[in-house]
Amino acid sequence: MSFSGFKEVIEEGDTVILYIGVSQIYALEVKPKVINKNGQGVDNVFQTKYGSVKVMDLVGKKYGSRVNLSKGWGQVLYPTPELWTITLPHRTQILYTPDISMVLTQLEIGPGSIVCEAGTGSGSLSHAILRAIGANGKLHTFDFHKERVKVASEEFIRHGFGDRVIVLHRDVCDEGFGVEGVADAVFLDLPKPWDALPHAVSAIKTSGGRICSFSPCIEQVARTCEVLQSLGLQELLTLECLAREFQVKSISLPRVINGQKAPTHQNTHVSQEEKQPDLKKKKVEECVEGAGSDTNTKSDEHEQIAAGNKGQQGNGDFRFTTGITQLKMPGHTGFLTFASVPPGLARNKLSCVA
Amino acid sequence: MSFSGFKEVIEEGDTVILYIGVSQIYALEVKPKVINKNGQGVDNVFQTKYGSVKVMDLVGKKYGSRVNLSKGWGQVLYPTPELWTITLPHRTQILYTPDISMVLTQLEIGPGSIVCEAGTGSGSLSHAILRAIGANGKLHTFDFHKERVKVASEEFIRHGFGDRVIVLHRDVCDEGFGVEGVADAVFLDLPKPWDALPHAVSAIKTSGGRICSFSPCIEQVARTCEVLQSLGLQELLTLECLAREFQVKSISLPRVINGQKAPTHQNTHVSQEEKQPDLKKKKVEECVEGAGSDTNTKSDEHEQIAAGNKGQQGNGDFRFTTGITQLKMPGHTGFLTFASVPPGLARNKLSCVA
Amino acid sequence: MPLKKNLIEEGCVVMVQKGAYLKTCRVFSGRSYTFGKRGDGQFTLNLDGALGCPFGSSFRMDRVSNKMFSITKIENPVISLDIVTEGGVDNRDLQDDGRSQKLTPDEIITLKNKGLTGKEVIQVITENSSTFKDKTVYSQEKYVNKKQKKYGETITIHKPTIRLLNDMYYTQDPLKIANLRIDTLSQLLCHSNVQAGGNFAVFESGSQGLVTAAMLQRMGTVGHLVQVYHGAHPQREAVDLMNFSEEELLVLSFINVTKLPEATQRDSLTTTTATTNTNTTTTTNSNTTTTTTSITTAEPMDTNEEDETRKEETPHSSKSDEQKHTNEDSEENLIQKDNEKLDCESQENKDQHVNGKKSEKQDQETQKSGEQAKKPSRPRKFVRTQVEDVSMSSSVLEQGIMGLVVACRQYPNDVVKELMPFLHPGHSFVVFSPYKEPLMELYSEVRTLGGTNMRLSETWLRHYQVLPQRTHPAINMSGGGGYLLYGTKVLK
Amino acid sequence: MPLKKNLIEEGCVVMVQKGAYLKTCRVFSGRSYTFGKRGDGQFTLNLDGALGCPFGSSFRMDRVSNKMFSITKIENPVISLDIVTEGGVDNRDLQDDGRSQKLTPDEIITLKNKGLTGKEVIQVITENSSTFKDKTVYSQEKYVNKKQKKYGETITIHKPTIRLLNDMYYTQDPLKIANLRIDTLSQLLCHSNVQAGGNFAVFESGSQGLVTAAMLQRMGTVGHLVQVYHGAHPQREAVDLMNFSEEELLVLSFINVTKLPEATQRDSLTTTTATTNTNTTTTTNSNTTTTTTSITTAEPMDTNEEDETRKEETPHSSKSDEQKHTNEDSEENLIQKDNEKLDCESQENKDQHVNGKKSEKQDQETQKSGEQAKKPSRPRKFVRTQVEDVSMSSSVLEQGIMGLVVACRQYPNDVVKELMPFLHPGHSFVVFSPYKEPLMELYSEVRTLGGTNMRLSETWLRHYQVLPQRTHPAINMSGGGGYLLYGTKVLK
Repeated sequence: MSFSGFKEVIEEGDTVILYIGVSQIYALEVKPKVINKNGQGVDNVFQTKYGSVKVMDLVGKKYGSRVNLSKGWGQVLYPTPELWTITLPHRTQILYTPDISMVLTQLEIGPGSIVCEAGTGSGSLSHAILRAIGANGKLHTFDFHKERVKVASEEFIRHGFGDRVIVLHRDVCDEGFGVEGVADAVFLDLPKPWDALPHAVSAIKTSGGRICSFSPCIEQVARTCEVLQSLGLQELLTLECLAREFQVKSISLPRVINGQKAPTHQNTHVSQEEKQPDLKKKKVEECVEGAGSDTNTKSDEHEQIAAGNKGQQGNGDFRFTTGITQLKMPGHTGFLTFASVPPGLARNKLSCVA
Repeated sequence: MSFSGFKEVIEEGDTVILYIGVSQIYALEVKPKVINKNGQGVDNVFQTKYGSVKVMDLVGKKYGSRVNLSKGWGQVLYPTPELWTITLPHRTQILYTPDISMVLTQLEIGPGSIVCEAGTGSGSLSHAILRAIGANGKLHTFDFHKERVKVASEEFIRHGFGDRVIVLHRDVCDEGFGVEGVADAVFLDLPKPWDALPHAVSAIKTSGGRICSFSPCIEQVARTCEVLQSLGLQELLTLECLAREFQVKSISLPRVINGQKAPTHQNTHVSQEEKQPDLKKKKVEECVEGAGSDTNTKSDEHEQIAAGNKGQQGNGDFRFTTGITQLKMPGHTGFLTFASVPPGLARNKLSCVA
Repeated sequence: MPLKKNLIEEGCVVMVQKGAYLKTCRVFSGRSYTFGKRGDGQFTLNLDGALGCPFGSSFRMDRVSNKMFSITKIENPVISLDIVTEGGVDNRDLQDDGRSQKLTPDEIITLKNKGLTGKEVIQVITENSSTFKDKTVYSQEKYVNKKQKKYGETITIHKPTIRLLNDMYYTQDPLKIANLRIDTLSQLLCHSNVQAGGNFAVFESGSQGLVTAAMLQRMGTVGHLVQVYHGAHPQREAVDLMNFSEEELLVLSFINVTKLPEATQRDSLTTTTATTNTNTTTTTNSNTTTTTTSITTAEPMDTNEEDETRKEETPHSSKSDEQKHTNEDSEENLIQKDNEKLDCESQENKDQHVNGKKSEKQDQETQKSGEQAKKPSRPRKFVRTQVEDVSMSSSVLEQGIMGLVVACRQYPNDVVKELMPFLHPGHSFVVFSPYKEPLMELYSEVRTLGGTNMRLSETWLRHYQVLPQRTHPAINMSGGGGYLLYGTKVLK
Repeated sequence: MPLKKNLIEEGCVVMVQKGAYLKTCRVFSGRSYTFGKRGDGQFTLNLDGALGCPFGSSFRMDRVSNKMFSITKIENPVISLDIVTEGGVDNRDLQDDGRSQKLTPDEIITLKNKGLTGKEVIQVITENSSTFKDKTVYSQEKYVNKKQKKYGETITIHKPTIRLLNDMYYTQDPLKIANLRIDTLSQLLCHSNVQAGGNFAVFESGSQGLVTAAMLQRMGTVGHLVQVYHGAHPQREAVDLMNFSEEELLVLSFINVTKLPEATQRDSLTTTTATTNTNTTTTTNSNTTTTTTSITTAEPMDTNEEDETRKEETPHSSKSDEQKHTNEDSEENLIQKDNEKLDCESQENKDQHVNGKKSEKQDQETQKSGEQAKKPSRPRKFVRTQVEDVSMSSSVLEQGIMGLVVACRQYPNDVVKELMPFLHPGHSFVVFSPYKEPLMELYSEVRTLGGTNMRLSETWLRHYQVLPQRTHPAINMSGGGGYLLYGTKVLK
């Protein structure tokens, strides 16, 4: 229930976020029993790298408080669509926050908005839309995969969004959205968005609205844009956004020439290099002790560049704080194409295209 | 002559680079007369923002030395293909160093290489290739524009590359490269590269070689890749590279709350803002006095973000050095597609395609 | 649920778009407005023809006199790319001698002034270009687009939205909004978890109030948004351009950073054993400006400042307030100057326009004595008196907020430290800066205030030209859209 | 002009490529080499079948025993994407329960071991996948590619080139070469203006000698390249993998950073009135290690150091040299360890391989006494004695260099300051660092040494998947490929 409103104390039925480290974040449903692989109901105990937690023990704790694990500790964060996006069970490829946030702004979604979405997928975008439309808005979300519709629908209800969402099993390309002239915005994440576009325009209010299509391949984008133009849509815009995260690190670079040409210094440097494996080991130990701290094990290797940046340091080392980029980052998620349906767009056109 | 070898002192006939500021860099040909707009030969006097220089006065000066202008000064740099690229007269759109450098590495060009290039364009890439192939290499470069061939040919000779280049007026799509089995590498910058690809393969040595095609649009790339694959080429790779330059700036950010909530401090902040126009004016004066210094007038506006970073500073200001990104940077030049011609590739295939 | 206004009405703010040009304007009948830079591109419009039309409509510009146009609604606007015909195969025979256009610039202007439509002018221009037919289709289209921007005669009138306001500011000058690009702004909004029904706070400076406006847009009519500002005035330029209803504006209250209430260090109450099962979802609307709980903030205020703060909180007379407004060399004034440039100038009523500025100030004061603003067609800017604002803001902050946003071009770290204590544990904060360095420092400093799950990021935004056989990323892009540090606050 | 070796010969280094996997290997007949990580992907090859074939040829792997293969040249290799047939319309009916593959991993391995070709195995796998035919073409292809990587049985043998070496290192671990990405390396080479016929210097550390190898490749057999190194040994791993001829290796000489000659501050000779018209293009090949002109460097060396330097310059006996090699815990040794991992391990002759390493060291020493290396099939690593190297390097530096490159993961600034005096005015320098901060500092510091026209940049490198109807930027990209500061030195 916690997604749709605010509270201070964890109750049964809430979904909470357990934060242990930057790469260990989990969404937990606060309920006494879960179904295991063999279909049996068992006590809801969540296992982490740093030990387990009885999820029902969270009831009564304040959001933001520390939770003891058998071999460490974590923190319970208030659930947000952004945290849900990085913890949700993947039933499909999902949209991430850089794209999601752009969709919300470009589609101009706000409290009271009526939005259509196809497909529902894993519900990553849906959660952000549901937050944005508020209690008086409505999200019509569609998926052609029956099982996904069922799971998503239950999830929305558990998260307190039941009143503002309608989830349907439907192929919008063939059957349309089943609503006409009601939507402020339509979002499409479909293999062949062009088939759904005429229906999308029909779903939009006669006073106009916004449409977005997300496609991974440029050929899909090209065809989408052609159809958008042929339907008379305006303000076509195709863009792509990629987030680049930085790890904040203190670096200490050894000097090769230390003002004086002292070869002894080089040995100091080398011994630092050798210490790296120990440092790493130590780091892991720290993790166990203080699991909740931001020990960013993800790219510890990067430190090796620094040639021993945390080991025994030369006196003249050049020290600085820097934001280290990821060695590997998401290079592409998809292209976002936006367009406006102008007010009073002739919709009789649609039948010829469809 | 200066491009093709090294010397210390400027001589008549050299092309030199006059550096005044980051956005004021010029290539000058050291010769006594130039032809003006009316076709008359006049004294070669070069005009800059900071006054003029008689180009023949440079003769006898050392490369790297300071040159007095009537209202300032500049520096004479040794010509390199990179400096030429940013100073050359544009007869077409040109390739820039990030792409050029990638082409050289990916095509594995080195001393003694035999390279084919179509089209010659403004000769930006050609210069880098001519440097790389050395005195024993050979560049066959083609353009379908007659005038460009003439101008480029003369330019190469003036730059000392006459011995290692053959410039021809030729449509390689129709007529091929006129050489068979001799090239280590072929570079194509053509509107329809696929038409030239079979000829490009023919030009490559039977022991194999590398091919590159540069295209601004993705549709061209898609078709190029299809043809490359159908011709039996291997290691297809399409990439794009963009350089992002940073301006190094010392920034001083005012504090809103200076440890204590002193509203008087805010006035200090505001008066700094007002000083900005004066600062700019002063900056321009500085330029006149010391034209050769790296006064980076390009994006002075960016400093405004800093809310008075060089004016009268609050005591508690947060000071740091940062690399400021350009507000506007090149967002796309073109896609580079590379492929290998494997040794012994059957070239009888080619006739069917061509 | 507020009724969405979909029609262009007297007194509302509209955004006039002509090609890539976009500018805001408050519509009054009978007036005319000048757009564009002085010179060739400048034009003056009477917008009466738009009144009563739906937002998003396109209009034809009909010449009334020299540079003066009235507008008429177009029913089926088309983007005319149809001048482009099958071009030359390539540009091998093209001579770039700058003499390919037979018409002189003067002749073209004469053509325009003769009353030819933009499309007709372009047709004439292309016909008189000796090289046009030899250009590739690609070049032809570039040429036509360029000319169309210059001589085209269609405008579209949009409802002001965050998307379009950001677009307008960023196109005019990214530094006007501290280089806060649309993608960065969008992410800021998401990571702040701002939504209807919660309490939120924003410190904004140097971005025209755009962040505040964007948060307000996400909140509708439910919840509380406190804008903490520094300097003499709130940052509300974009807020005023969004045509918010009074109901929507009621969500927003302002407080000067010097008048912040003392922060109850909520964390200390529940640090070790957080077992109180009391559901405190509905917090009380206490109006107390001084709290009684112990202060454990990193930077406790000394008593002198508190006194000063209280002194400033006492209501001041209209007169002294106005004096303050006009005499102070505040950043706000500078921004207002910007804004005057930003709002298109009313040609005939320039003085009146300036008066309008003044009357807005008067609005604020007259509201204090309960009077209605003199111009009913121009909505009230301030729905509360300054004293009420401070009281409301203090109350909201003391209840605790569910999301904190700091977006400024100054050093943000002190502000973050000052406001973090008001943030409910478990909830999110986002800090925007045009520079990475202060945020790197903040990254470690905020941890001592309970910050966790922190990320420092920038985004790449790439636009694409999608056209048949001519698809490619945009030739120019923004080199950077600022940096975000976001995370969650937890109990220590 | 050196004759390009286009055929795979005994004793030369080759690069074995299987899918995205790429590794270097020195070919000797009768030996076999193990590739890949332990486990499923590991395979052992006898490369005898490649001897005499041209570089770039592809080979079929023929099973000899369990994981042991011989290779046979394929005349017309095709990349088989033809298993992908018209797929399902979309994945609406796809159930991701992890049970879609009817074959167990063990069964698949058995199939492989039964001698089915990779393509046959993939065919069986797809036929036994209950979901394969329901996948979209896009998904099918992804699936086949994934399986092909695992079970494919074609290799290609390439000539080692800078492109492929960079690719190999970067794929293995970017940190092995200090995150020096191909685009950054390429730009470094261009901005250094390195070419045949000039004198150049490079300081390299932490990038496997790749920068030195790349510069050498651009120089051919004319000119001089001085590698300034720190620690016990030159950085030459990549140099040794490039199959350079002795003629090419003669261009390269090494000098320890502690043994640099004193820099003649050339600038001071010509500062104010540079009117000497004497053409000094051909500078003399003076072998003097001490210069007589006045020293005006920013950091003059004190006399103690000079003495020490000279002492170290005296030739040392082979024995003491070797002792130094083996006893010092140098970075070089660590890199050699890396390298041992890097070079594929010779299965049968593991000891011999280690001996090979040792004998390489002996090579260096035996050359001093004029003997030929024992294994004629393995080319000499060092074409000069250490003393000759130092003398040659000093001479080159004293003549002045036309381009300076510093690429290291340590603090580069001191090195730049040390080497800048050797750079001819008017010429270029390039500094690479994995971090931006030292380069920002250097940006202002280098100006005092005559640096001008400086740029600090990073590059974005984006790969694309180009396939019919499935074209998009690569799903993963490198977050950063390091930073370059480049500029020109001028007379002050």
